[in-house]
Amino acid sequence: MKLKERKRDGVAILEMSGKLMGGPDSETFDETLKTLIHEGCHNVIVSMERVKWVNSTGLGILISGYTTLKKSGGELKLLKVSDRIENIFIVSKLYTVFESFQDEDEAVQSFS
Amino acid sequence: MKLKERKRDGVAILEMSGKLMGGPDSETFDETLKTLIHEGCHNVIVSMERVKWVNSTGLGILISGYTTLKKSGGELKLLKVSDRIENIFIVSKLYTVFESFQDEDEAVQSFS
Amino acid sequence: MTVSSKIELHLPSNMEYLGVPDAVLMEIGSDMDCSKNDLEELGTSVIEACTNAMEHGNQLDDVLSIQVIFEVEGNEITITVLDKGPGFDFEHWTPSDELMRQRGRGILIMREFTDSLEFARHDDGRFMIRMVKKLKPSEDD
Amino acid sequence: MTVSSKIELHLPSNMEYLGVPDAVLMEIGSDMDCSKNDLEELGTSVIEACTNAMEHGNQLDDVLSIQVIFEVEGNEITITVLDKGPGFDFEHWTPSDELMRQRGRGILIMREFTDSLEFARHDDGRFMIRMVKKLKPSEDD
Ligand SMILES: Nc1ncnc2c1ncn2[C@@H]1O[C@H](COP(=O)(O)OP(=O)(O)O)[C@@H](O)[C@H]1O
Ligand SMILES: Nc1ncnc2c1ncn2[C@@H]1O[C@H](COP(=O)(O)OP(=O)(O)O)[C@@H](O)[C@H]1O
Repeated sequence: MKLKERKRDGVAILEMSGKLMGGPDSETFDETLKTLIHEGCHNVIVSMERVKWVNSTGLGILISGYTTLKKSGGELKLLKVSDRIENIFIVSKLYTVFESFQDEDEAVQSFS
Repeated sequence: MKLKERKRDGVAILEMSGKLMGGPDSETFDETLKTLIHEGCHNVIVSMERVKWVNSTGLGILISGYTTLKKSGGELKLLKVSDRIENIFIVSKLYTVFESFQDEDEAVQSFS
Repeated sequence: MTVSSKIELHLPSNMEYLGVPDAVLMEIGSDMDCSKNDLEELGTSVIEACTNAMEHGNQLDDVLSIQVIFEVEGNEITITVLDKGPGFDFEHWTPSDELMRQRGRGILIMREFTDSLEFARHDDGRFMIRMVKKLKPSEDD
Repeated sequence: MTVSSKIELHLPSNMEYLGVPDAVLMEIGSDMDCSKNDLEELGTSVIEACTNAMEHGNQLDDVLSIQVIFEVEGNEITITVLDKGPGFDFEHWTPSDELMRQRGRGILIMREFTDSLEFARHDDGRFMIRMVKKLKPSEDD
């Protein structure tokens, strides 16, 4: 998994690509969020358009990120989740936790 | 490998998809050309945009088709060959045999 | 028929290679007239099974390999994943129902996404998970 | 390192499955910083080697399997393909130079597309072809 970071209207957009799974991906994601929080940025959109697949360990990484941001007063939302990955959010009932968008403008505006 | 056939200005366009290799693909291709020649259509464009890969046995199929059409007074030309496949035409020197186009209009007009 | 459509894969227990069994399955499926959704559900399931085999079975010791066997019969695919670990008490295993738990979703996902899921110990001592899924034709997508 | 990055594949001698070794290689390459062109050249070469192993080696008898081994070390990939046939006299093999010949291009293509190509007989009697290619970094594309 790789992350590319940019900002829009004070919201961090993390463009994730590759495969989201356990191991090193967890650290990469946690470190990125910690740095953002440290910079005062608590609202994060994870854009998943270029994520090939997620396994259940990868779901855990998103949950942990969600919890971290929630505690700091912010939120983690998802953008452009593929059908394949959405399906996993549905069977694991996590679609009730994560707000998810297909349109970036909408996602950014949802924070204001 | 699969073929989808259509006609434009008396030229048959065969849209090939999948993997072009020996075995049943050879029969599929030969039969299609024979039927076309029987119908009086001797000019054929093989559109390779959706061909994932070709092996050397697959090249043999194209060569045999080229020869068959040549004998009947027509020609076989190629359209939208990918970089991967073009590379194989280059190392096997077959790029000197097959006329190849990236644009369909151009390919069709080249017969008139 | 069964013999001739058996594909076998051996991978080191390194998460880096979790994409390989999925890629093999997608390639097999690309020649079948089957629902993309069904194929992806099975792909997600084989990734879960391999994650568990590498992590819980082989303890991520990448000198130990896992084995993945794909068997195709018509539109039905059977996938077996074998590891060299101790297995677990699958008959008494129950998932947590804490929505925000970080782990413990793999078996649930496999159960949801396959027609049958079975754990066993192979004659040679390896731990084994076997899943079967009949893929719907693509028209049903 | 060598042990931990070895992926092994067993396929029935059925051309239908020629896409599988290519798919495995593309998946391995997707995580490497390497030239797409180089990767595809190696993919084409492994398809040629497997075509020969299935056809000339195992005579397309799909009860006989071929084995494909991928070894990754940095940006260098070694692929070994084994079949159960008699092999051939590779030291004296010379290709036809008839441009319009229908067959006889596989070995030429593999030679062009890899850094080294070697035929041998494995200790267990199987016929073996081994190819090595160092993939350039992607910047060079
Ligand atoms: N191949 C295996 N070998 C040993 N234990 C396993 C194996 N697969 C699953 N388990 C056990 O079952 C539990 C539940 O697995 P799973 O639902 O995939 O969630 P997770 O892997 O996130 O814990 C694991 O925590 C582990 O104890
Ligand atoms: N694995 C193999 N086992 C036996 N013979 C082989 C093998 N690979 C190649 N050959 C021999 O080498 C010849 C040349 O192979 P190749 O260049 O790939 O062209 P083609 O397969 O089209 O004949 C084959 O015709 C065959 O006689």
